[in-house]
Amino acid sequence: MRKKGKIVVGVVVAIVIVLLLVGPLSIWRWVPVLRKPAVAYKVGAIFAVTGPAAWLGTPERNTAKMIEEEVNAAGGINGHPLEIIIEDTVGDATRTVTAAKKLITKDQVLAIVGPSRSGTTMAVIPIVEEAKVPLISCAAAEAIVVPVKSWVFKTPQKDSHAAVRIYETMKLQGISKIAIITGTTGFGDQGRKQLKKLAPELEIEIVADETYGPDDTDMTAQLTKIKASEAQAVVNWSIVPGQVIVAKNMRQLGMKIPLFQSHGFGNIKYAQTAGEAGEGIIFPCGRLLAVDTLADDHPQKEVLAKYKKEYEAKYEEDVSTFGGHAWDGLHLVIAALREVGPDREKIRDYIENTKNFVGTGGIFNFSPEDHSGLTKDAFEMLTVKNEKFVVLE
Amino acid sequence: MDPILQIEKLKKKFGGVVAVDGVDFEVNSHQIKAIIGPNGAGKTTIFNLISRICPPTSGTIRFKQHKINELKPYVIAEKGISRTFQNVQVFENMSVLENVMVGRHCRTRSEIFAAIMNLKRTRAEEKRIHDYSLEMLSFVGLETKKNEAASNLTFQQQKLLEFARALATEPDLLLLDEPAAGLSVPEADEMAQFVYRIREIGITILLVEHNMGLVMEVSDEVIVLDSGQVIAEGTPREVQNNEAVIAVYLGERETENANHTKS
Amino acid sequence: MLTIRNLRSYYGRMQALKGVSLHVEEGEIVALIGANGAGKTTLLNSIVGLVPSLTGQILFLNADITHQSPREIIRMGVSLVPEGRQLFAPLTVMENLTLGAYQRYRRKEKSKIKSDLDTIFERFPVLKERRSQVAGTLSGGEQQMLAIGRALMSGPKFLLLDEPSMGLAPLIAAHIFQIISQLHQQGTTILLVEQNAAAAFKVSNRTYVIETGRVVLQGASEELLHNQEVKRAYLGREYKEVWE
Amino acid sequence: MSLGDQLLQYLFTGITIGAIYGMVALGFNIIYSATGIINLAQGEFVMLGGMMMVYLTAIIKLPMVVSFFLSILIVTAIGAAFERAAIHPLKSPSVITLIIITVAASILFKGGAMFAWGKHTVSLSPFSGEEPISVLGATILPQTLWILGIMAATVALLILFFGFTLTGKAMRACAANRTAASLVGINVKTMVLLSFALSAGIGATAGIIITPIALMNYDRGTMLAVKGFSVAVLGGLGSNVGAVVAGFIIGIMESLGAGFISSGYKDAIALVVLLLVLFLKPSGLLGSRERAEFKKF
Amino acid sequence: MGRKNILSLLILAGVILALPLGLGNSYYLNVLVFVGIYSLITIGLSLLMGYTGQISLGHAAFFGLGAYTSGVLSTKFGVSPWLALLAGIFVTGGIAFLIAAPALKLKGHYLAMATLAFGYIVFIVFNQASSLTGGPSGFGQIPRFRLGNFLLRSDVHYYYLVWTLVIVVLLVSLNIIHSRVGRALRSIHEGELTANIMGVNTAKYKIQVFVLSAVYASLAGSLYAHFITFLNPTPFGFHFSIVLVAMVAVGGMASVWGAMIGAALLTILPEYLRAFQDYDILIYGSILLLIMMFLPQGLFAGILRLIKKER
Repeated sequence: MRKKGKIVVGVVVAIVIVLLLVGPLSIWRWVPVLRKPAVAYKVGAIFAVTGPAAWLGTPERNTAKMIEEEVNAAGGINGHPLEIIIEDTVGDATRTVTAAKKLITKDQVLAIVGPSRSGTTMAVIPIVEEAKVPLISCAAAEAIVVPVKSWVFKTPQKDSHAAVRIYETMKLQGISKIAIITGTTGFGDQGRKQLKKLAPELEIEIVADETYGPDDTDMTAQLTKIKASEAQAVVNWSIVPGQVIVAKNMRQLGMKIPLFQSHGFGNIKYAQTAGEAGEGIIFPCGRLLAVDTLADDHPQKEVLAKYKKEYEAKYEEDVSTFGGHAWDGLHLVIAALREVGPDREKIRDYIENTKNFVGTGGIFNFSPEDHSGLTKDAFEMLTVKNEKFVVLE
Repeated sequence: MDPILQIEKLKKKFGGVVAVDGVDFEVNSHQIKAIIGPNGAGKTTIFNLISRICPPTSGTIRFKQHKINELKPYVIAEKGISRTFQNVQVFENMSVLENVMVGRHCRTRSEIFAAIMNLKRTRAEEKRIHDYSLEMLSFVGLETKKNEAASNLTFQQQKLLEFARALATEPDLLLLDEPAAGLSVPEADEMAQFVYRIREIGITILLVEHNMGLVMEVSDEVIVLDSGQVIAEGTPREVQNNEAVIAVYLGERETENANHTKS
Repeated sequence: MLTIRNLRSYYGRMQALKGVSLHVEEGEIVALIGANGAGKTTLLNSIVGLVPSLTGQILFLNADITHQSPREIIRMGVSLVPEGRQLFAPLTVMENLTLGAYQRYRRKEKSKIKSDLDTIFERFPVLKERRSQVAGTLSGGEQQMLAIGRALMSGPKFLLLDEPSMGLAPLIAAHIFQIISQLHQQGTTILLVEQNAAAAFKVSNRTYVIETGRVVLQGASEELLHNQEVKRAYLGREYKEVWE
Repeated sequence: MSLGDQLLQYLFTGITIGAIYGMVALGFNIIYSATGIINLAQGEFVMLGGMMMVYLTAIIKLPMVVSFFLSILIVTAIGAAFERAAIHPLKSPSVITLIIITVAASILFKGGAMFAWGKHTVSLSPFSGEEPISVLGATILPQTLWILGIMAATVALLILFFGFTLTGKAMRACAANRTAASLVGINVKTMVLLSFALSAGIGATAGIIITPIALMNYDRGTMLAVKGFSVAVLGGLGSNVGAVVAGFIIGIMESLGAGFISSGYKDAIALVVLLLVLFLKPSGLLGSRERAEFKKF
Repeated sequence: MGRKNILSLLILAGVILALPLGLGNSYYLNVLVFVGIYSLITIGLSLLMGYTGQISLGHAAFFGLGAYTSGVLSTKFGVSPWLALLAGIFVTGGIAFLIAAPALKLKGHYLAMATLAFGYIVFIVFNQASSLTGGPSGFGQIPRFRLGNFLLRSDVHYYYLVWTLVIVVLLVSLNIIHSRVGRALRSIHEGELTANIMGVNTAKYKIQVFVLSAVYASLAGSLYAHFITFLNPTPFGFHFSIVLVAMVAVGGMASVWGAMIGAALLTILPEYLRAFQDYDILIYGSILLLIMMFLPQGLFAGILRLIKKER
């Protein structure tokens, strides 16, 4: 009896698998009924919803869903419903490439927002360039838009701007010798390159250069080395949770020198997780996280306050700059669709010529030479006070 | 006659247990020699030392005048020693014929690149392996089972398969580890016939066996082992009349020390 | 006490028992002799439930235990001293003994266990001496004593011994047989598997001779000791002629 | 900081990391000795322990001590349920089958944790404050002392359990000789269940005590499993003392490597040493080669 | 090689030729390109694990070594992609040879650990040797293959290229399996010691098959590099090594066909599961678990057995 049962289960599993196998290859293709009505404007979104960068992709995904509902509730774009097709990259380059190809050739999307991470963005660039589909990345690395690629844009502020703002702040504080510690991910690596490249220009000397892996649990060894150097400040550049551990480890070692973080610190959860050790961290960031301290007449105030309020009401969690990058990207595409309709080339042209677009990351002014659209003024230097972000005085 | 195998002062310790304790003996060409003794006397260990499953603690093993106790097992096979196993070690998930063809491995030489290109001479060699192996199978009477998985054979057939596989290596010396164990009386008789027939091809045989009928029937010489030491050596008749041997076998061991003789 | 009817069992592809029937009365010591591979060990393992594929019937104290698990069979008072001793080599002597009483600890028979342990230490003083030594480092004879001791710790009514003299020096083997006789005299029923036929005949009341999975001879041990057929089984076919 | 101070700090760091690895390795060992299985979902038990603790203290708001024991209990139950559902029904599975099954289980645990608690990295307040303790110019966190203390306690409890309780002895008996274990009436299958439950509990304990310094998120398990497996192998599979010693060795090597050679290559340095040990002494540092040889025959 | 295998190969070749006509959509072809690339690796792994019985948890490293050697040489040193592919095979094969000799003396879990550690070390080197590999950010603009003046650029081109190579590798592998060497490999799996005693130089063949499987993985890596045209270390980590072993185990180790089925299933399954959003990870894990619990010999053997039973 038992054996028979097992065979039955085996057969069922086999059948399910065969069905699954056949599914993507046939059902959608051969049964036209299942196809979505053509009238919808389709926009693709590729985020790292699961995998090691899931905490990055999730607010982006949430934001995308929120925008889709909002737009459709308001009657769509010029009468066309908006359909945002969200694909998960699992943070892996191979999966991202496949996802992008699916969106481009199967779903025939008009534009793509994402991916979330620098590495995965670099992997899809050749694809969108060849397929001529506008891509608005939510990843920060400067290499995405430098040199300019005709179909690729990005909404997060540039690495170099962040580095410059950090260095400028240091100079005001009279710091000239620093240590850098970066995570071994695409973001951390790009940041390290910018920091090292810009240091001589701004008369900053890097006296220690350390790294840590995305899964490391303790950085006191690296920090001990830094402590033994003559660094007057530490810059930690990463997006992985390790950046919190750096703060904690510095406190453990009794290092009193200031800790600067990158714009990858833009999630209040990090400040909360760091607890006491997080107090006094200085980092460049868009104004989203400090919206309460903005003057009422600040041009971004309205947009930021609205996004923050809606997001936090809908998802019952704190807003983060990452979701903001998706917000900016999607609204750029929506604005383009509203003006020029469903045409990939026209959408690209529209975005490239967008001026004074008020987003969460700053005021965007794109041009054929600049596909980032932001200046270093998009950054505000923030600091952590009582587990809250406030503008650095 | 030249000794084909010479064993001198062979000793093997497992942890604190001495399994083989200073054994000396020789096997002459074209002879059938049997090693007998109670369980745990060290018979199988001697086989394992000869085929280099484990290294001896001390002592030497010479085969055709060359020291072989530091060679790798496959080199020993190439030199001309093959064996069967007490608990049958066939390659269960391979076909009967393939089992024998593995035995032919050390007499052939097509390597991986030839295999990839599937050259003409490779195919020719493969055919020779196939034919030779089939011949060995028919020698043991298993040619009708050639495409069965080895695990589907009966115990006796598996033992015969081991014979065929060992013969396919063209050995000069064949070590048979309890060929009759687990067989019924008629099956054991058949086995004895095989042992004879193998000697007729010109292969020297060293045999470990519990079935005394078979031992006494086929062997030219018998060595009796007890607690890792040789207690008697001679023709079957001599050994049967040896007091020490009778003591060991029928259990009058208290008298054994007095009769520790070699005949 | 124990009745086996027409037992057949398979060991992989090989049929190890081909219809064995035998019985052991309470208070008896019965020997089972035969050549290697005759099926003696399989028979003992079948009794304690270690061989899963069985047909036929095993009755112990009139209860059918053919398809019971070893745990239940041990609980009923059967204990096996397995071939090759099968000690827990990395554990100490004391731990081996304690685990022998595993089932009884579960039943909370602490005081009884304690007194059994004392008895065992009396019988095997060397075990008491070496109680905190690791079992794997004992000598062969000591290991055998420990194996017997461990089996006795379950407080068996019926003891099965599988080749207790295997690989032992003659004097030590003799000592082991002495112990077996003592155990018998103190009222334990015993089924003994032995290769050393003479020794087996000496200690046992009755003997079964088993050959390739079948019982070929049985009778009082006294008689069998002088039976030529038995000698034949042990020293070879032509031995008969040589002997006479 | 003088070189001596640095060296001491590296040692402290190494001990902290090493204690974490050692705890994970202990879990590997318990299942391995009782069953011969390498449970690649071991890291997930650690993750579940940490996440469960954070959930119970931060969301349910139970007191620390209650949450501590409750988390261990729940994860222990999960470990037992996993054994019953996925390991128990198997009949003589191969090593590779078991590897894939435990990997599949770790995917499921990870997914479950993601749905239950989200994807954010969480932290736990240290058991007794965050003020670092200064020793001869180097510093150490009170939580590290907790980790070392609880690890010592765990090892001591394991020694007591395996050395002095009947069940512990029975588990060792199963590891030593399964046939003999069933011969004395031990239910081998129950012992397998117990070994999974026990190692889940130890994993959970490890997860709880490291969360205050290492943080925790749903994705942490795999890396911890890899490190724990390395440490268990280096120490010699099945040797608990070996696991603790090897944990410290790898931890200290990583921290010295990061301090004196290269922080990027620190893991590689530890792994190269592991490889060399394997190549030279295939049974690990404290594993017995002779016992391994005996097992083969 | 049996007639059955030749027939299967011919059918496979026919299906491969015909499939793009039916599919047309480059997304599906893209998925099939990956199926092909991964098949190359799993065929090698099936030789190593299924036939020879040696486990490896580090094959993603060989995949990566192939990809990086090919990518770096062609992008930074202007070597033709074809030559770079060859160079990749030599580099990877050489490294595999060096690691194989000591590693394959180990057995079971210790071998698993050694290969895992090796894979991890290679992964760290990809991350750290940034002057060559671009570090964690990786590098792009890897040139594509060229046939004479014809540039292979679309998914269809790569589909045919990759699958042609799959057929070649299949042919090579089947030739090995059905040779004296293949028999030796299987005898090692069945009983290494017995095989050695019967005259098989087991150490030599274990090393050979290990190197061969590494070379297949390297070939796959080069194809990957020149197809995606961008490389960073993430696809070559421990996780992918496990996925590869899972592919081989799910499909059925003891057959190269099973290994291909596994590669196909575990590549296509996640694509299908995209529809389930976050739940995909749970469904994926469950399917993996159920297959291994109820069809431990893999799908291929399981299905074959069912068919035979029906008869």
